[in-house]
Amino acid sequence: DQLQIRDSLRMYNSLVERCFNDCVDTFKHKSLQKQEETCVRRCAEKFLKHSMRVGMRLRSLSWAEVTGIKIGQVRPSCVDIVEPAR
Amino acid sequence: DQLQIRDSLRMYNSLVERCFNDCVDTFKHKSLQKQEETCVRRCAEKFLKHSMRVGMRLRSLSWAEVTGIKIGQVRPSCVDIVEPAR
Amino acid sequence: DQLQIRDSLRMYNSLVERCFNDCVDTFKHKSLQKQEETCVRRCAEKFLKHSMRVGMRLRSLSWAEVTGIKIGQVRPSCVDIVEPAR
Amino acid sequence: MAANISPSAFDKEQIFGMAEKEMEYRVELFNKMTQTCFNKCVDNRYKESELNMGENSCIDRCVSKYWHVTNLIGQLLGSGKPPM
Amino acid sequence: MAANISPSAFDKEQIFGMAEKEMEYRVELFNKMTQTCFNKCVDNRYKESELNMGENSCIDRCVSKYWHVTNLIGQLLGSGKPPM
Amino acid sequence: MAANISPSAFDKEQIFGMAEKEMEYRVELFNKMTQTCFNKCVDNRYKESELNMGENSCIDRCVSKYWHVTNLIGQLLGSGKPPM
Repeated sequence: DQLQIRDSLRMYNSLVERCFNDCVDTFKHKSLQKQEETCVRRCAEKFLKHSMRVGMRLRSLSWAEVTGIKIGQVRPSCVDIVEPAR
Repeated sequence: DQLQIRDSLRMYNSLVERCFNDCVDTFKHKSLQKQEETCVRRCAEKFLKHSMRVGMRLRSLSWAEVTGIKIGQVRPSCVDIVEPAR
Repeated sequence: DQLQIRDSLRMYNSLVERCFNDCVDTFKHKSLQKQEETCVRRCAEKFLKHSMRVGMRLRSLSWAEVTGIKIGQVRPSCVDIVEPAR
Repeated sequence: MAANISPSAFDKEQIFGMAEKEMEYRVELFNKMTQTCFNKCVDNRYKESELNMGENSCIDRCVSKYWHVTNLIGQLLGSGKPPM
Repeated sequence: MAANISPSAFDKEQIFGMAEKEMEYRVELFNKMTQTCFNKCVDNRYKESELNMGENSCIDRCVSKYWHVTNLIGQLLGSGKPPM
Repeated sequence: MAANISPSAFDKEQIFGMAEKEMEYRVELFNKMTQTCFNKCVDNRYKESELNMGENSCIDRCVSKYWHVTNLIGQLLGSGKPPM
């Protein structure tokens, strides 16, 4: 759960960085201009929709295969061992 | 305090990466050339001055507003709860 | 040891990101094309060889000098203090 | 199947640490995939806030290909020796 | 106001963890802002080690705009549901 | 030389934390150096999987120069005050 919070905050920071970089390029003014704000809104919404789509597609692929490297083979037995101990 | 150390070290690594990328481009020699060294010094000094200015400006803006998302609303009450318990 | 695992996994993720970025540019197909696969294999092998060479060269340089900043001066005495306590 | 093995506290900690590292790895994989496919597929002029059909199909293929590359490199790294 | 609530050890740990995460988030925000505004405002040919007047005013405006974008996206994410 | 000092548990934890941070720093230094020198020295069209002679000598010089820059900036940061 705390990992999730940290990752949300990290994603939030990346989103700000990306949309700022893509949408803000002039520094004649101190405050965000109207078209910059529109751009940022669209950028954030588009990225979130994209992120949800990636998550959806990724879940439909087999995680087992993704982690089909050595470290991945440790995990299934972990679950076997740890679960009953609770 | 330890978080501070880690973040200083992370900033240090980023500074090296940035100034190396901006100042070093030829690999005919094994050691740093005079004009590369001058460039690196200026880069580092300029970045540190910049970093201090950003910190100064950022402190003058309201942190409360910056963290005006849900997670931010947990913090004030944290302080209320945790402080007297010490 | 666990730090090592984490860093391996981080390196693994960076390697995937790099080789994907350098080798895959068209999205007309759902699966990896033959020449993309060849490119990815070479990219990964080349990066690993490179990484080993960097490690080798870096070990031949004095670490003491690399960490010749304030924090580095704490470590030698740490070893003096901690080692006998074991 | 391994349910009657009683691991020591040390083992448990190790296993938990391992699982945590792997979770971190997966989150990072997801983040890198998301960033990369956004760069490759989505027009960054942001003329609208919806993903259009071309972008959507590009994203699906990008995720699929990124996953293949992850597997391919995993196989290269995993053959005989641990990753890296 | 909530001073007479006695939180369990578990709660304390959770709260401490939360505060730590938020601190991490702030440090990362500061680092990203610093890197981004340096890229946008500072000439990377490094002809001198001082920031000139143009760079200084660009930095101030960049910090201000970056902060606005942070708030704007925070509002988008925070409306009703937690960030993300 | 400091072998007969018996540090409290708190000190040990601090020292351990410090050592861990420094290890993290070194790993990050290695990773950044590796990424940077790969970008500067290796042809990213990947016509073959071997590093050629030109790439190898570039890598050696790149590591050496990167290390010099690390030292140089370390000196700038370390003069009188802690890094940053």
